[in-house]
Amino acid sequence: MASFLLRRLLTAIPTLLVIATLAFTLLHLTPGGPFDSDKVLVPQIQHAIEARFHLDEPVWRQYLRYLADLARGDFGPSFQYRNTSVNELIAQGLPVDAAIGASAMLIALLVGGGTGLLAASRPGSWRDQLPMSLAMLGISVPVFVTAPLLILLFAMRLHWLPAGDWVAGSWRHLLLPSLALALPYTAYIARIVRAAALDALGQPWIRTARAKGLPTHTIVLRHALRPTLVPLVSFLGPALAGVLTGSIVIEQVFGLPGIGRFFVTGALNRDYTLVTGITVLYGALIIGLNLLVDLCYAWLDPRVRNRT
Amino acid sequence: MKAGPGLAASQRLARAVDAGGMRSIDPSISTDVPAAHVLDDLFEGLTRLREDGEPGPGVAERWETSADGRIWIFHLRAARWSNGAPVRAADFVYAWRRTVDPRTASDYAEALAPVRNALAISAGSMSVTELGITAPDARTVRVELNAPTPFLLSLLTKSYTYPQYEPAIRAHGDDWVRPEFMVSNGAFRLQEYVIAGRVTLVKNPLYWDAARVRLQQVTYLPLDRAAQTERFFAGDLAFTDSFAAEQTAWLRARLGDQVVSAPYLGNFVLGVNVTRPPFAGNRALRMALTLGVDRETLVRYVRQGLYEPAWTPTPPLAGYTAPVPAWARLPQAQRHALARRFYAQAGYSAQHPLRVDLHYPTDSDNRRTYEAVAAMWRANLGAEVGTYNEEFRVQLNERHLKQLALFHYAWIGDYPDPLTFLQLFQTGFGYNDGGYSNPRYDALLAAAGNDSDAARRLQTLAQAETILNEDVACIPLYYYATRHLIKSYVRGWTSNIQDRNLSQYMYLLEHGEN
Amino acid sequence: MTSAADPLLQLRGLSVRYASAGREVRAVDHIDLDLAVHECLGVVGESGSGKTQLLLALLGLCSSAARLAGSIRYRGEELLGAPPARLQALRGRRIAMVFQEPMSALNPYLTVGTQLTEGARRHLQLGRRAARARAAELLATVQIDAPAERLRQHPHELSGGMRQRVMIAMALMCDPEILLLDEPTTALDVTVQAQVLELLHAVRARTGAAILFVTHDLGALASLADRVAVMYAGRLVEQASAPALYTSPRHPYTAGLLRSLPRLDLPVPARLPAIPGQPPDLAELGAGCAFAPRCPLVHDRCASSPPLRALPEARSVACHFEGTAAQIAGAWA
Amino acid sequence: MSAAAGTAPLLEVRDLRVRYGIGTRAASAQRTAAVDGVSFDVAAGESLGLVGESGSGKSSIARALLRLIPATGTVLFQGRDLLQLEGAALRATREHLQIVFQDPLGALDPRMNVAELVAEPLLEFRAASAGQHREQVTRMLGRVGIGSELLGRYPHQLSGGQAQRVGLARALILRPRLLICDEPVAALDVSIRSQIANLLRDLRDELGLSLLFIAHDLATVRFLCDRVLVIYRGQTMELAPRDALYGAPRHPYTRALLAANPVPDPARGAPRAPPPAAVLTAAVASGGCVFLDRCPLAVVRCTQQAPLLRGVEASLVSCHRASE
Repeated sequence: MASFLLRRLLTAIPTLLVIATLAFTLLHLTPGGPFDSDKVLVPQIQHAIEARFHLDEPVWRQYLRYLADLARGDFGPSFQYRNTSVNELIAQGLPVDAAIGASAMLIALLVGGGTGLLAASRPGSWRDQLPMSLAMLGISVPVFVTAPLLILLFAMRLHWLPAGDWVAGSWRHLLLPSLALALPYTAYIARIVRAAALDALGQPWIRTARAKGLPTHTIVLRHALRPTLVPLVSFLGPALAGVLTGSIVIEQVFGLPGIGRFFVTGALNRDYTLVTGITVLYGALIIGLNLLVDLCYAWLDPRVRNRT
Repeated sequence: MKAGPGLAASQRLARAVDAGGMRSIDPSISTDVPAAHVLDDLFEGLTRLREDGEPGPGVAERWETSADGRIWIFHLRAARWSNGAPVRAADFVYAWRRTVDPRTASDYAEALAPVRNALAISAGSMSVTELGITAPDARTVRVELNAPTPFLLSLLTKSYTYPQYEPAIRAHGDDWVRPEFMVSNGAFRLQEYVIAGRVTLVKNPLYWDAARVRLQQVTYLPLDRAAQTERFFAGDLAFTDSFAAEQTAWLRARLGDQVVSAPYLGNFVLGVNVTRPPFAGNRALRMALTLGVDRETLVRYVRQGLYEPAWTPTPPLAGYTAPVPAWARLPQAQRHALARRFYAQAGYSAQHPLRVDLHYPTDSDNRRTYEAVAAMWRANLGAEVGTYNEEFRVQLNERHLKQLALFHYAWIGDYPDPLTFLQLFQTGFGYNDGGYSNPRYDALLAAAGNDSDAARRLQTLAQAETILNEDVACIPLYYYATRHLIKSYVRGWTSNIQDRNLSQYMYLLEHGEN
Repeated sequence: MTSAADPLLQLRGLSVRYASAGREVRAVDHIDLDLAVHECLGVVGESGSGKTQLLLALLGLCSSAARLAGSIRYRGEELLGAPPARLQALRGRRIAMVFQEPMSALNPYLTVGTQLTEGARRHLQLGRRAARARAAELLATVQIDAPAERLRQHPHELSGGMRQRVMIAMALMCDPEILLLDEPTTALDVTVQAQVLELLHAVRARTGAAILFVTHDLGALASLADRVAVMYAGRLVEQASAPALYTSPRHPYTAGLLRSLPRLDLPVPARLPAIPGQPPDLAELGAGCAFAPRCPLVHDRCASSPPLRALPEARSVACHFEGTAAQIAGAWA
Repeated sequence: MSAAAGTAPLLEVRDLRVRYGIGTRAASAQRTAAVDGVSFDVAAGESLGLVGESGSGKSSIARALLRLIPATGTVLFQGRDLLQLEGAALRATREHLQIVFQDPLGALDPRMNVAELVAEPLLEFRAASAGQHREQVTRMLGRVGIGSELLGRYPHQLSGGQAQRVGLARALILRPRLLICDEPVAALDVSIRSQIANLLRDLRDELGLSLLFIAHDLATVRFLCDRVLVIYRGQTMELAPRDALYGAPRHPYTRALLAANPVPDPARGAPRAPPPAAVLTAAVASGGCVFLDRCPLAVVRCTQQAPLLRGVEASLVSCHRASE
């Protein structure tokens, strides 16, 4: 297992290098530079600014500098958030997104997982059809619709919760954005869990378990849960990487200082270092979480354990 | 003050700013509008924006100017930094030098261009010590200009002219803008600063005019328009930055006087490239297009009456009479007839219609305006104008390379003076994306630049603008307006053309909301 | 009300029906069967004859889409329509089942030990330690070496034969009165088949459990069954004591099935005897005898469904033809 | 070794070896030979039975011949070494070397109907017109007992026997020289098994096919094959003409297989079961006989030395005690 982990971590390095290189190349290929603006700059000043960020150097040298910084874990200075390094921006934004993302995933797992299991226990009944229609709705209605609706209800009408803003450590500020972010994931998870649970419950070994006279809850929890978790886990890996690095819509609607918004404004403003930094971070998260997913597989499924 | 509700016990104001938030609150570096609001509250320059939007005494109590208008002497009052240190003339010298220093890499180095040697220093060809600002003594600032600059006092209310506290910057480098390190001299000081996020200011008791400041706390929240409106209704915000123009009627019906709109220092103009077909050497075509737009309809139906129709690039400014072309006074039907005549004269017809694309940036909320304009040209002239949107930076790049024939060319003025709008059409000016060039026009602008007589200078600029209109160097559509939702209990603000509302003048009346 | 004469299990008019693509499928059609204490009853039929559904019906394990009718009595107690809790208490405890396909019938996610012991822990309230001890003991009984180690293994670590033995051990954990076996030998090699049959003989001798053994292989059944029932297209077509059935089958289908078994003890034939045609599609059954299209003795009367006729020596057959076994064999030849 | 003296065999397999677990270091400890030096011939028109328990390596032999798994040794088919061929040359041999699988449904593409399934090899190998195909396909399907009413059906609409007939038609449409059958009747009902076995024999005689018939069912092998190869743990135990093998089995493993076959007669008692296979014992690993742990006749010598394949009358047997 240790050698497996080591091998996976080593193969992550070239993958990250490719991600970093692609991000760098694509951004530099995009027309428009970070300090182009419709405001008036004489060429000398433009040049002075670009020199400060080494943009006057040949691209290959910028690339090497970027890789060298990256190797030290330094994503470089942000171009648009002046006086600020990309590391600082990530350090500021990541905890916000991580808190919201993690609680959203928790909500989605509990509610979606429960609903999926409930639906699978009586396929075709109202307990299946009602939540599954709601889930379809949850998937198809975009967050930029649901989030304002949540605000309308809980903040503007009922005045139970703040309509946005971020106060570190305040669950009241965490709740609405987490809920809004959780909705589509809850729906996805409910559908995945339902399908996986139905598949698991249709396995011949479930019939064996029933033939042993085991009560339903034992059958579901002991015999059907683990196979149900397998497709869920493979969904959760990339999904978690997605929510942890922020949802631009959620951040926009609730006015949260997260990474997602940095990423979008970074892309629009050609903030090369910021965009590549977040991309590499996202890549690293995906790789890390996929490793975790594989470890989960091994933990869940003994057949996989023997193969690794 | 008439009898009515008294002051609210809690003087805390939450203001919304544009969703992008503050990219930097370093006065030498910051370029974005949200940060400008914050800096107006944190710092004070030699002059300060009065409640009516005009410049008045700030750190400088009084000033005098030389006869040719090139030397200005400012006498400072006994002001203090938020850490108690006195504000000295040297703090201004330090700040201005820092702004033009190429190592600072400030976008605004050019804004100090009127100051002697500023451009040469920015370009790295001269030492910062050569900058035309000196401190003969601790309470006197001497500013030397290249040319008489009548809008200097307005310029001095801008963030890049604010004094800066050198010891803090030396000690903390880029981190000096953090709440724990920042030293400022304005009505408020920094309590909390989330990059691109919420910024909280508290009253600065050491501010020289602190007795008049009633707000105890100001919070700036970066939010997009929709969120601003929601949060205003939710009661989280008392002062928003903007609202969606399409919602104007709906908001007015619900909020009444709390919906506030006023003229703004910005024009909405279409650029025409006079160096490329079809517009090169074809004034008739440019006339046809500008006459073929029904601006009143556009403003009334597309922009919900928020904006004023524009006939000339420069928006209405105090003391300046913009030259409105004669055809603007014709009824619309006659303008259209005229437009068709020019269209034919330009060589186009129903069989041979004009085909051109109108380029505008993707993130613009003005899509409907462009569609409407294209439709008007189609209906009135038979021209086939397509609308084409691209990402802002991509389009900017193409515009600067002069690859676009017809494009979004809206402009927000840097200071309340016609020059900020007219400069765009100067030969060789960096952002003259239409490639307009007229020696007569350039000569008039140069003459105005050296004129120390303010009234005469404005007349010269008006003559220049008349030429611009005759040549149809651009197609003005309308002037922008400020748009705010402001709770009725918020007082002490006035609409002004720069859309700058200093928190230090504002106060809150007793009200039902919390 | 039970008496010693009562059969352990008594099926009367048992039917299992499904709706499939709008048509009704009778997987099991009015079956009457008895299983006596200690008896081994073989049920023979081809795929699709309804034999597996019959077993599932006994445990109440048919899918929710199935509609059951008739009566299933265990020691006089009606099981059809019994409350779920009662069925749960009987399953695995009194009536245990061994499934076909031991790979998929064992949960690949759980250890052999967990799967072996969970039934006994529930039904007999055995502690973990005691249940594992019993499981190890039973694994040894079914001739699995290193039982303690096997308990910690997962099904995929065992060979096919071992998995089938684990299934049998699992069924024996609670000392059931009835063992239901669904094709326990079909997926296995001949040698392993023989081992499993040997094991079943031993189990029967040791525990005295009654066995209901369902298979398509008359050969596998020959040494073990006391009585054999033959199913075709969801119906019982013949039932007799094993010696009588194997030596003088009275239904043309039974006879055909017997002679198409490849045999090593007879000379190599020029052609293998076979039953022509295909088993019928249960959704397309007509009114007449389902075997008629493949039957060498088919006659006009076969257009009506033959009732189950009682014959001497407690055997019965569902065929209009009333001739002798020799006549039937002649028809096939 | 060839049955038909004087002619070169159609298929000549020499010292075939297949190893599993190649390439993954983790599994190297358990790397075992699935096929461990097996040699045999199949003459033109001959049927060779390949018998063994699951895991004995018989399916690996079939896959190795088709180059579906890597193997070493020599496999001469029509004079060319299949293990050395690549690309087009390898593909060309497929025309003459076809296989029928155990699971008839799993082997058929569910998206093709019966006519398309059977026509597919023709389209692949012969550039004949669609009209010619149709006639040829219908004829071949008729020959395997599939009427024209089934031409448009899809695999899931077929019974097991019908699917296996389609599989046969598909394998035979190119008129191959050698047909490999991997347990073709094991998954079928008893009444259908005989039909397919009869059909196979008829087709073999009619088309002059050679058969390599893989099964664990000794009775069907007896009916179909001229010679039988018995393998255990990847090695040849016994290779003998049919009558010799069934009449006088020489190897204790062959005897065990025969004894385990059930007889449909309650009077004859239960079939005799050989002891189950254990994990590879140390003795075997150190060079003893691979059948040692299950052998009722084992003596000390069997633990020390692996027996060589040697002739005993008409049979080749790998047992120290075969001639006793």
